[in-house]
Amino acid sequence: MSESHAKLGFLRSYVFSTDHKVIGIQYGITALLFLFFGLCLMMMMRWQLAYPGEAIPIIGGLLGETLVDDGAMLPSFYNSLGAMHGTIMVFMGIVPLAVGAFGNYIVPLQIGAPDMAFPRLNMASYQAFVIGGLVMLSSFFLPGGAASSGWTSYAPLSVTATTGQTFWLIGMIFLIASSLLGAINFIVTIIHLRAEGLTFFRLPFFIWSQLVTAFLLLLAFPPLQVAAIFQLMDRLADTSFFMPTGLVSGGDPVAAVGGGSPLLWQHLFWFLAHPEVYVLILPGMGIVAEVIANNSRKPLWGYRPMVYSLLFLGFMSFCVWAHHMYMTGMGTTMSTFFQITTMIISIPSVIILTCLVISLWGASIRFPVPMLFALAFLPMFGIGGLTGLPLGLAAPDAHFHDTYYVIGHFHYVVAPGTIFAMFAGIYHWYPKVTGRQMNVPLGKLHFWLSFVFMNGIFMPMMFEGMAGVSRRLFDPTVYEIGAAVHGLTTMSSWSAWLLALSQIPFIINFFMSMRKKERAEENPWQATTLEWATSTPPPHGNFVEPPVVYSGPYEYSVPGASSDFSPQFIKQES
Amino acid sequence: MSEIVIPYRTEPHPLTGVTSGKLGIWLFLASEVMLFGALFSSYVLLRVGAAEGTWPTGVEAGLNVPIGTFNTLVLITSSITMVMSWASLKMGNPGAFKRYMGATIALGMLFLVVKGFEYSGKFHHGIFPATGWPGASDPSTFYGFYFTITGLHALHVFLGILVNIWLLVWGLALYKTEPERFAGRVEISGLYWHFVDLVWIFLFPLLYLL
Amino acid sequence: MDKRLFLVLASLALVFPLSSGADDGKPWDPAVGTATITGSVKFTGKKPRSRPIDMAGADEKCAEAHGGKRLKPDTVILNDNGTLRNVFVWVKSGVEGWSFPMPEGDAMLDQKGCMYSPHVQGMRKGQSLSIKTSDPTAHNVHGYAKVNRPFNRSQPAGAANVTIKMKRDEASPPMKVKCDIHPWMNAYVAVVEHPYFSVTGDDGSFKLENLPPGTYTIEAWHEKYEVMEQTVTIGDKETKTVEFAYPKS
Amino acid sequence: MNDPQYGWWLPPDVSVHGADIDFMINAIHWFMLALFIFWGGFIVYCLIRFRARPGHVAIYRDIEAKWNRWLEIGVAVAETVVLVVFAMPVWAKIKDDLPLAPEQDAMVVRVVAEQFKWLFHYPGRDGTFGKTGPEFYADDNPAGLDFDDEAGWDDITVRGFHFPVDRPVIARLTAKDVIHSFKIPVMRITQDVVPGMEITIWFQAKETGRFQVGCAQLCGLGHYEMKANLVIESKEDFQKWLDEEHEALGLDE
Repeated sequence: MSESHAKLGFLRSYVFSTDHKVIGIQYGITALLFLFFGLCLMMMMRWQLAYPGEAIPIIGGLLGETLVDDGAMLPSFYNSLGAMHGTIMVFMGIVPLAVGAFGNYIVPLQIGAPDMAFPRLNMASYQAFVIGGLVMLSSFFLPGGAASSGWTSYAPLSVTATTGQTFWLIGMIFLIASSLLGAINFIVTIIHLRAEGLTFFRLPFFIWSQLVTAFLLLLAFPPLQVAAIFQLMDRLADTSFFMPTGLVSGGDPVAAVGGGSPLLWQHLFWFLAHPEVYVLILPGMGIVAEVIANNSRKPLWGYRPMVYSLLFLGFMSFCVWAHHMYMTGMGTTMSTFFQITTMIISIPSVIILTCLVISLWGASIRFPVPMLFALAFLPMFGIGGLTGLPLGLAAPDAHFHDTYYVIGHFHYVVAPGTIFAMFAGIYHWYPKVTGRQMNVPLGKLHFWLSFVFMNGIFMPMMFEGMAGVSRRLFDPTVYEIGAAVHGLTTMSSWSAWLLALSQIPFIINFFMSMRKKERAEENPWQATTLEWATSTPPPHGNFVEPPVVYSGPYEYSVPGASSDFSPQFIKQES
Repeated sequence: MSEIVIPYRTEPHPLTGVTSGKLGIWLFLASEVMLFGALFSSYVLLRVGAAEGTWPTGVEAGLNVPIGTFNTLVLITSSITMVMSWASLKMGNPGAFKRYMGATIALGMLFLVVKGFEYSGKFHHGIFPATGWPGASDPSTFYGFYFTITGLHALHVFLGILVNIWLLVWGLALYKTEPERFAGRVEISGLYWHFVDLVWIFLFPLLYLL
Repeated sequence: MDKRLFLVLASLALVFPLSSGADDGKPWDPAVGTATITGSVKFTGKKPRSRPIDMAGADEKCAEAHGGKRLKPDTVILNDNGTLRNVFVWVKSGVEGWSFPMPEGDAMLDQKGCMYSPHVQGMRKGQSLSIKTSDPTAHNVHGYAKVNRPFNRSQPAGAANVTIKMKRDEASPPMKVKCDIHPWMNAYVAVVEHPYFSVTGDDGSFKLENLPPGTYTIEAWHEKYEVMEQTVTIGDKETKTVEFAYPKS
Repeated sequence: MNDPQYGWWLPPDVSVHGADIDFMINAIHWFMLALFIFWGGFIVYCLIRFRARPGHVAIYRDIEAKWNRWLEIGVAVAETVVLVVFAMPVWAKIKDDLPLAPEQDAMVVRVVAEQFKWLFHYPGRDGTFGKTGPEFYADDNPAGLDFDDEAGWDDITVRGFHFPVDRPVIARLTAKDVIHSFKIPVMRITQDVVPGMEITIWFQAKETGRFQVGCAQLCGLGHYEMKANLVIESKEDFQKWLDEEHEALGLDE
């Protein structure tokens, strides 16, 4: 089979491949590039925040005069950077990495399938993602710059914004289409293509997380699609879905008919964007569960409660969207309802985290690089989750709304949370994908530096937010409060740049390890799940013989077994 | 090279009782329900919030109920011919399939043509998506909704026609080798077609009658 | 909303052939330009009310420039002799076919004490508008051009001048300029093909000099009132007076 | 007037309702800290005690833990207590108990948000607001006053916010162009200002001082500059300020 694979041309093998593994790698590389690009945008913003009004070193001189003045950033450019950093990180970085890359590569392998259920749909999904990404990126070259109304694109600001916003919307429509196609594919694959004997409660937790994520994408994205279409109509056909009557801008009436509602956008947007938060975190939880089970050498504690919590979390995530909107003049009945649902949704997260932590009890814990990242995920996600508590209550939110506390909160969830989980996944499955092990000392260096600087970035933000500094300020020192805590801002910025430098060991490791002569073992982590049942890297079609599953996903340290792991695909003598 | 064989393409999965393609289209329709659901809820939200007397009924707004009814009948008929085309495939009669599928496509096109005349009539009277309800100090977004929702629906009809044309002209070759798989494809296209039909059945009273 | 792309394309399509035709005009011969139109803009109605601007509440640096004195908006300024200031008067039609020499230097717009100076001015097509800041606070100059390309540029305190080249006619109405940071700041800049324009000053008068003899449409524009037009025929070495009276009754 | 001190924790609180919010914020953070230390300690303990080493074998069967259930229930109970005992009543008081009764003697002020400054509109000497509406907005009329309405001619429209201490203030918030958010950190107030809606909030200060009003919702490129000076002053000083503003209108000219 491998010879016939070689006969495929370059285009069929790499550009128009329908093999889920190639598509997974394509997604992974593209998403990592976008993540890096998003990081670069953020570093420029951090310069302006730490040293407002000073020329940006090195690149300041290269940017056009509509972006910088004598090398110093202009507010419109700062707003573009903010909006595009958020959009790129969320929609073009983490989701494609967590779902597109890990989902595509690992899901069919872990369920023992030859490929995804619809390989060509899979390819179309990747292509739509690339088109959407390119449309987004091209908006940087427009005369008015890229979208600058925040990643939330609140109307009416976004409706009256420059052409970059139109590109943002068109890009979003492609990204949404990509996610929808991917979601259908994942659900059908997971339901239909499980190997013989792989019942639902023998599925690895990662598969469960991908299944719930796919449902969230499937049902939450269409309303955003609608919102994007409405906003495009508002911008291009002069309708006024989001434009109320009597708007005045720059002293002159805005040429809109009126009759619309700015809050309609927020409802449609957050109806997607809250489930989206779980889209960002659930695959991360799945990866962490895999890595922790594997390296603690014992079954996950409370697998079933975790699965039920996951399902409940998915369902509840559709009922909490308006907790982003407490300060829009919502009545007490509505806010009471959403405060209650928000408190309820915290319970399943607490259960999952508790189960992961208790899984460590009585274990025999190894500390390879992926485990370090997975372990760091627990307290980091813990901080992210706990700081959500005051934000979920309307009264404290009256102080925290749109401050750096919010920034700190959700970055703790997605940056040291999800991104650490992604790193854990990369280190864990790298030998599966390339057949080589990554270098351990470089990996540990990468981990410790990232761990320190991640906290160095986001912990100061908590205190800035506590002091009451608003987010999205081009120059927070304009305010007395911002000036008073400027030291924290500077510390955040330096941590951010050092964090970027800390990724150098990872980049070196990532590329150098591929060229290693020494091959990794077939099952280097001595894992139990199905992706290790086939050769490394897996051939086209994944399994020579369809695997059969005999046991649960995490049969580690079974008493009386010959080794401390009993793979799912090997029948145990009893 | 040996193509990898992905199971449950033609035979139903024991758990769900359907093929992968059919499960996929049902999921897709679920997301479409969310799409049109969001459109309808936005409509309701803005209509409820509109100032007294600024939200016209379809008739007040100049929508032609007889033409709308005619189009509804066209779509319902096309759903029937769609079923017939699938049934004739199942009964091993590709000739009848061709006739019924042709009729479905023609009816779909008729729907779009009628829709096109309705649009151009509106434009002719100076009514555009951005037109507010005349004379109101706080105009409503009725026409915005009318054009956006019916436009999106027409796009769905158009895509359905494209798929059907593909099935009729190019896809039929598969019938000779894998008749079951082809019938499955026709069924999937049919499910989508019925859904688009169903959306119109909600749209028509919402925009024209209420 | 987003008509910018469309506008740019449409104006390219429309203006390009027109303007290229106009540029082919014969070189200006100063010997022909002997006629003069003068006049003034009277104000006859009830004096409109206006309320002082409170700069100090938002930005003390703005207020300091005025020593705590409250300014009133520049919108309607009546002169003591019953005339109206800041009316832009220009020859709307009648001077086609010439190619006039360009003035040296840029048209200047200064930001001083969080007000624009001058409030209304004319400039030539193809000339650059140089926007200066003399204030110790940040400004953001936003040109709401409808024919030319709109611009939106920040100017922190002490920043270099922002220079915008105005490539197309935009005089009816003139381009509005606003500061996005201080909402009370606004100014108007008219871009004209030829040099025959004038802004009424503190005596309410205007003067259009060195015109060739001919028949002209003179337009007067004020930001708050209707546009007014008068046609005047003028002979060699003649001086004619044109009077406008606001508001139109 | 005291100089406000801003630091790493909550800014000074000069509002009447802020104490409840501050109490909640502090209590929740103590709760979070306790939980975090407990979990962190547990993780570190596990990592050391159950590290892989020769001769150490993981336990296959589920440990029978009941305390985790108690912990989860504890978290749920704590959240319920916070929600029912504090969050809802406090929020209801902030949102619903508008001091409309005449004996409460609330001061009403209209706040107009525009790109990129605030505008504060007081009723003036006659105590009544002039007629306003979006159709009146113009460059020389940022408050949207009907200049022909005599009731509005003595209204005070300023860019800085003054209000007296120990007296309820009702603010009616409107926006002209995009969504803004009215934020006074020292008053523990944030309220989005949505165009097309008039949103009413109320608050009362318990101390005097000079602070700032900010905008907390991205409203465009001048968002960061959308601030106003805030002066909370004694009733006498406030009256004096009103008189000065009245003079500055120059109505007698």
